[in-house]
Amino acid sequence: MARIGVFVCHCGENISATVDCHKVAETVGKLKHVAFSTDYKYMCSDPGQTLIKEAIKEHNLTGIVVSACSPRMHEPTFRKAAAEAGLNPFLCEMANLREHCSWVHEKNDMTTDKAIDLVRTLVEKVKINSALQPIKVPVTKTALVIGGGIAGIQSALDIANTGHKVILVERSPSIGGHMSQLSETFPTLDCSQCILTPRMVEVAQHPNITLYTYAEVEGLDGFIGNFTVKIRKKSKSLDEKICTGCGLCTTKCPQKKIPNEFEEGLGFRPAIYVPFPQAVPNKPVIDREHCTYYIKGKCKVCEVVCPTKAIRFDQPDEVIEVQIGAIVIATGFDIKRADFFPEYGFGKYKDVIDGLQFERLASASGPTSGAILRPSDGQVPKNIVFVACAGSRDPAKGIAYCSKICCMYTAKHAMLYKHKVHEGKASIFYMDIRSAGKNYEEFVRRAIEEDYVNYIRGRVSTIYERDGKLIVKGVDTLLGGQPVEIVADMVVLATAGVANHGAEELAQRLHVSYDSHKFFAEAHPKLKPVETNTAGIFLAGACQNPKDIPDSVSQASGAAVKVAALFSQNELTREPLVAFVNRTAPPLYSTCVGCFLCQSVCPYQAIEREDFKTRDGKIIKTVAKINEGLCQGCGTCVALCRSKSIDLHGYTNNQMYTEVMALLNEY
Amino acid sequence: MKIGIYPGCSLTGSARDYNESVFALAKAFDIELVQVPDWNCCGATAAHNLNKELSLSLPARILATAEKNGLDEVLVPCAACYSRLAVTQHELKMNPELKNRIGEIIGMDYRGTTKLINVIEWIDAYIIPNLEGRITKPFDYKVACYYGCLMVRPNKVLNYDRAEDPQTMDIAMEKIGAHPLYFPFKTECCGAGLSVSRTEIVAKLSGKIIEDAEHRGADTLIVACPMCHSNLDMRRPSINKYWESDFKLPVMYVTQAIGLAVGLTAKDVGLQRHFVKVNIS
Amino acid sequence: MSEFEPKVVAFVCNWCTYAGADLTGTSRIRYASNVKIIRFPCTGRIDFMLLLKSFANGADGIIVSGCHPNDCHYTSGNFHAKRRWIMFKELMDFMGIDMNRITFSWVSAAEGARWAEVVNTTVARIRELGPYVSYKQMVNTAVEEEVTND
Amino acid sequence: MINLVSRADELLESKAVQVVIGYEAGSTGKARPAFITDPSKTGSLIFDDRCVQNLAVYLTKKEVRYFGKAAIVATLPIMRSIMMLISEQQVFAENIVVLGVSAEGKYIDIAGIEVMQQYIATCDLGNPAKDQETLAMLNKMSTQQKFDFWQKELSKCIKCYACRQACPMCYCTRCAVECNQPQWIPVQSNLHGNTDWHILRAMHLAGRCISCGECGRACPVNIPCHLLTMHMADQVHNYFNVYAGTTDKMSSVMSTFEPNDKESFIQ
Amino acid sequence: METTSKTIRKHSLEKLYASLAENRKMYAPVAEADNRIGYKYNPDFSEVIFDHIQSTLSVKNVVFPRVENVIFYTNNKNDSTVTDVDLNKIPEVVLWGAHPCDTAAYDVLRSIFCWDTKDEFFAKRLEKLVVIGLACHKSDAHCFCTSVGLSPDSTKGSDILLVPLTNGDYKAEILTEKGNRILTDFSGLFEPYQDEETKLTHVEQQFDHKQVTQHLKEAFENPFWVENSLRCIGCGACAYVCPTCACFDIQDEAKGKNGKRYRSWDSCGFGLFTLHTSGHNPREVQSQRWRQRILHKFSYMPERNASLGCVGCGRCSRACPVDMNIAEQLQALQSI
Repeated sequence: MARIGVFVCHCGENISATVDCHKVAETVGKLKHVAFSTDYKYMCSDPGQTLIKEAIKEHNLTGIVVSACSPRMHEPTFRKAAAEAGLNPFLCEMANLREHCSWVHEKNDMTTDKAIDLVRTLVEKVKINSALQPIKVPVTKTALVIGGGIAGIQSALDIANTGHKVILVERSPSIGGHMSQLSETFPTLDCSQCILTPRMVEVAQHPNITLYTYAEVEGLDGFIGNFTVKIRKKSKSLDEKICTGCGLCTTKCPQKKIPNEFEEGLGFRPAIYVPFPQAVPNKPVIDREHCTYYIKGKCKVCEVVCPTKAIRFDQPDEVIEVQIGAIVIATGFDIKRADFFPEYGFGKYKDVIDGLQFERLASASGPTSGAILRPSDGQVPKNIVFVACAGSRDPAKGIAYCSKICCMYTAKHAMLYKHKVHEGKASIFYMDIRSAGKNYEEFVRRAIEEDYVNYIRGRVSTIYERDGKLIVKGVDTLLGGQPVEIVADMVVLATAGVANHGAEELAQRLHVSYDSHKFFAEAHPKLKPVETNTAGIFLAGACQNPKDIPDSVSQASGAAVKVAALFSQNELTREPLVAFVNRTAPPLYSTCVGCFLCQSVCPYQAIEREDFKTRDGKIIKTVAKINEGLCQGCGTCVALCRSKSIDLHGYTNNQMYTEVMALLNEY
Repeated sequence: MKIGIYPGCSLTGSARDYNESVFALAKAFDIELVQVPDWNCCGATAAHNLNKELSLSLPARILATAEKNGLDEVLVPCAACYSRLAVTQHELKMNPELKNRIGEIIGMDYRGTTKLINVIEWIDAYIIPNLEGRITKPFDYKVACYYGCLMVRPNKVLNYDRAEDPQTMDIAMEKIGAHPLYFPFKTECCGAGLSVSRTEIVAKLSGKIIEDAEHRGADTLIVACPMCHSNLDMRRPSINKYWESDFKLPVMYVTQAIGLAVGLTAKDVGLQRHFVKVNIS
Repeated sequence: MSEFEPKVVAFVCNWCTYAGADLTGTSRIRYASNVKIIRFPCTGRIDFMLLLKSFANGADGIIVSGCHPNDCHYTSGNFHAKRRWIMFKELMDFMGIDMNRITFSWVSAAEGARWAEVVNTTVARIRELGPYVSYKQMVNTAVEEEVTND
Repeated sequence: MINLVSRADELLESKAVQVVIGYEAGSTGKARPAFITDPSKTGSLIFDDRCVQNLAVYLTKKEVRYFGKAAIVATLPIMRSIMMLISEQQVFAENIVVLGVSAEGKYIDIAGIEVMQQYIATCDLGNPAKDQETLAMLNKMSTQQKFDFWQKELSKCIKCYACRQACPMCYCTRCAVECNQPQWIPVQSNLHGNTDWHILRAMHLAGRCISCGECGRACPVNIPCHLLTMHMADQVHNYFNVYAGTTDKMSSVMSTFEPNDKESFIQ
Repeated sequence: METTSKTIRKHSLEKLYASLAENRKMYAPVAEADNRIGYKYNPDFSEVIFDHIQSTLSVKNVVFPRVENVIFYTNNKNDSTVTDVDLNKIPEVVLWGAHPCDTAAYDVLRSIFCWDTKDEFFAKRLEKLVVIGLACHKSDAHCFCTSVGLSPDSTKGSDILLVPLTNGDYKAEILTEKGNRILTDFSGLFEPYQDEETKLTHVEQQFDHKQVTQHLKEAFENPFWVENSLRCIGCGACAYVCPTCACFDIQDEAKGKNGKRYRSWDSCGFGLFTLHTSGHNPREVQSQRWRQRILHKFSYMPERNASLGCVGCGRCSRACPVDMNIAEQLQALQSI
């Protein structure tokens, strides 16, 4: 026989100002099976919780309804209190009298009546609640980090340093990411390569880190603590164990005119190549798309010149499966290229370049060895224009967000230019200068005040070429909307940061949600910025939204801590609010008929097949079975199941039905 | 083949040349253009600055009349008229309440079923596909296609070509053997909005367009809007005065250029009516 | 006779609309107290039979609300729910069951004011439609030979 | 039906199948299902206008399965039922042989599931014209008229579940109507219980109904309950451009979605 | 009671109907859509038909309704209040124009419901029922009353049996006290019967039910059941249209604190009919259920209730979607 306790909270006056709490407690107290009912000023306070605990013990309660604020606020509090009093926490329900009643209605009888209805509904529900036990699953203490940019590197190192194994997967031939392309970094103007390279080397040498470059994640199965990941190691056409990295092949390769990705198309590379001199690993790969041998069937110059005979033209891709317990996604971002901008010539003008191209021009290791030269004719630009917010904050272009990093790097670009071309003139068209960050504003001021960068507040309407010059037409809004026309030698667009190519496919492969811009979605914008909605998968860096280096590194370390915390336990405890398929006595075994339509509605692949067999192994029946580790408890399968064979703990058919009945009928 | 046509005031007045070339071209391609009967002013340029209901009612009446007369497709050669009609159609589609009110005002049943096409769309749909074997005299000139503002904007409403860098006219020109130039001024403002009140601004803005086209070696500008044409052509003396130069670059309607290419005479397409002499025939 | 007070049941998902309704509370936006919320983990969990049960037990109106498309906490529960609602609505329309009495909406956790608006417009609409008499009559129609004690 | 008989004979003789499910002459001039296990008895197989029952319902029946591999005489609706049953993993393609019968009553050789799929693809998969007309008539009614129409029809229901039992897609061992915790559907055959039952049935067949009309035919009190599921079939095609029973792949409309599914009623 | 025979003229029949309807509920056959016949409460006399073969549903619902409330209850804080159904609310009903098979079925039902314990709901309803039967002048291939010991003019179960006469009038056989009271109350409407010629249909006897009953004793394990029930789809149509099937289910239905317990028709043809909670089902497959149906009516009931459980109305065969023709099967069973 159920013995239910009802605890009506006044929440100071938050509830009692509009709801007659005493009447609620009194009325509900008259319900069948309600053994105890009271109201109190603050149920969540220590005395309030003590009151509940003592009532549970004294009245031997089999379920309680705390009628207070939103369960999203205090359900854990009261469930914990119930557990402390020896009551299974899932026998505690909360009626939301504050957010859903007292705060939104006038003080009158109808409001109190509604409160009574809400409490009664939960009383009837809790009567049929089941005591649930937490689910425990083992943890595989190896992490997978996807993406070898600065965020991935940082995460991998941090996790590895806690003593756990890490697999780092990078799709290009070298780790380093966009940071390795940068010349100097704001706000200190220290050389990007100089601070990054040691970290790259550390990754390569760390005993806990296994590095797979030129590799991609193909598929993911399993759940937090127990993932199985499929990694495709693309063929490098090379035996890495034998290759010494001498680089002879790269110099002899006859195919030399392939646009260099690392140089953002401002230079060329051969078909067998190392992306950049400091690459890790520093061994070449053959780009099969451009290699003469793969295209025409003959050449093999590299094989001939290789002193160690390390070239393997017939080397296949290798797909490996690895057991891991957690994942950090650090796949980074990309930028819009100039061809995205019709008003700036659709990328037709060679001297309208994007920010990353400028980084390469300014980089000492870049195609011009650090000299700022026009791509069209190699001349030093005398007059350079930077356009901030190229694409960003422009809903008409489908990018309403601020790309965050452009204000700072544009200031940096202007400074770098001025430091190299002292007599040159640098102008920046900007919408607002967003320089929140340590030493950021000072940095921008320096650009303006010490390097005389001409900041023009306004947008650029069009850029066109005339007689080899670029005419930049814009507006100066600080001069009352005065049209401005600058005849420039070179224009740098601070193009919008966007999701990396392939992000959507990867998100789908990992079953992680992503936003409308294809950036990976965090579990909560404020309180869970590092987690995804899929337990055990975390985010680091610009794959979530454009970020600068310090932010990326911070988040990477944050993600690493999340992983380390997960790995600090041998077993995981999960809330048992998961689905289950009923089991009955043989010969039925379950009312499930095995149509498996539920499999296709499950977003988590949590529905498996279970065979019932005779002793000699003949299958009698195959029915659905829920993998409790994967199920997140959405219940979409429950509503689909025609024979009502699946149900959801905490929200069972019987409970939901009872709630509807209790809400609408007299008790 | 029967298509409706809404000429508007320009085509019966200052842009008779345009009108003649449109009809001549239509005739050459066996297209019967039927005027929307009892048409009225489209409301450009004044109405939409003064009275919203008026600015919608005027075009709505034209459209309703077209509907009533079974004209499913109506060609609107004047870019300003086209813009007014298209914007009205869009606004009334988006706002059924407004649609009802305007219907009451004009006292007609307006449904919004008429398909409006501008002259380039018309050429694209009915002329270009039938060009094969019709070019008697390839238009072997360097041309700068000038689209102006009303044909492509607001892009959300018109959803026609790419607003920043339209291409259709250039492609049409290539088809008749012309050599379209890279022309960054193709959608720049000619100053039409100020063509009566602030003529010096018109001279400045229009002059820039002509100057750039001439600078790039164009033999002629190609336009599809009577307003653009009058600013670039009729106002040439004031432009030359403002710029202290002597721009001689002719300004032709797209229909005129195609007309010549398919063997129509200069007179057929009304070239003699231009202020700036056209040395192309 | 007192004025007709509609009984409206709201079936909402925990992550968006329930949280949105919490925000309505936190923002102290007033709305009609005729609506009572039942919390579900996800709109995908909502069984269409529960909607019928609500009418059968005296509800005059129903609100079903969850996360906007693409915002589902469980990625796709609301998309499945949407398909079900489409078919359910078609069936109800076909059988002459008044779908004007059910509001389907997407209300996010951030749309506190919108929740109040959804509730108020629904309650106003139901108030105008009056009690759902035909359904109640249908539910109470006894078999001819049945002996009832009322 | 020489082909049908000789093919059945051949299959049984070679022991390729253990039973042939077809039609035979029944009592009082009716045709009825026949289960032939003896090759010498295949001569009793018939096919004519009276042979309208959806035989696919027997493929999931325990006693029929007991025979082993079955050959089944199949018109278009039966073929589509078989497709659905395969896609919902109730029947395995390797356990059945389909003896196709065209709309004109001609034997068609269905060598395998792919052939059947191709054949189905060539057919008109909409509802039968007669029913489609009735649907159109009903759809024109006002809400109240529709309500009254269905209330009148459903008041006749005696809850014998012939509609369910006759339907090949209602193969559940425990129907939701028999679930009593909670008791979703009132057990009694009063108006409420009847209405709930028929809504439940139609919803459970949404995207799965293959428009055979067997439920309406089976009803002893002549409720046109097949119109409910046929309306759903119609709407499924309307909204999602899908006809049920065209593929053996699991692709139920109600267990899948497209992010851009169109609707106009969600605020 | 001694049977009295009277003649009632066609025009007097309407008066009789109207007089009876004054303070009783009339339940009479009417034509429905799709050439079907159904019974209806208080139809206008003009609607009532006299030349039907068989209604789709039987008339057992008058005494054994689809739904019979048994008790009402209210849950209080600490206990429950139970209220009985007020049986006095059961109205007086005149069943008008039912054929002899249907009226005979009341005897069969009585043998079930009042076998040892008297079912008060059934008994009260029967008590309040007056049956005015109508002998058959039409029949079809499904009728087999003569095979189960009845005939088109069998008087079993009727208070008054109307037998059509060739001249269009009716012979009224007054069979019971209830019938007699009607005769007394409305004596002016009846005339003496003068041996006018009756118009009756002929129903061919298809089997000997005694022989069937005898054979069934040995037939439990016979493969006949499986062979002849493979096509049975296990619906309840046969049981629900049957005038003698009496199985019911008992359910509680609550709304809040108030609830009721009712019984409603059930069918032994359903798979769940005999399913145990343990998962075991003694009648696991349809052949066993079909066998149960036949054995119950033709073997167990003659043994226990001293009456056949079938009146030969043929409704089950007409309703069956898969042509499970009971007469055909019984005929076959006779010779196994």
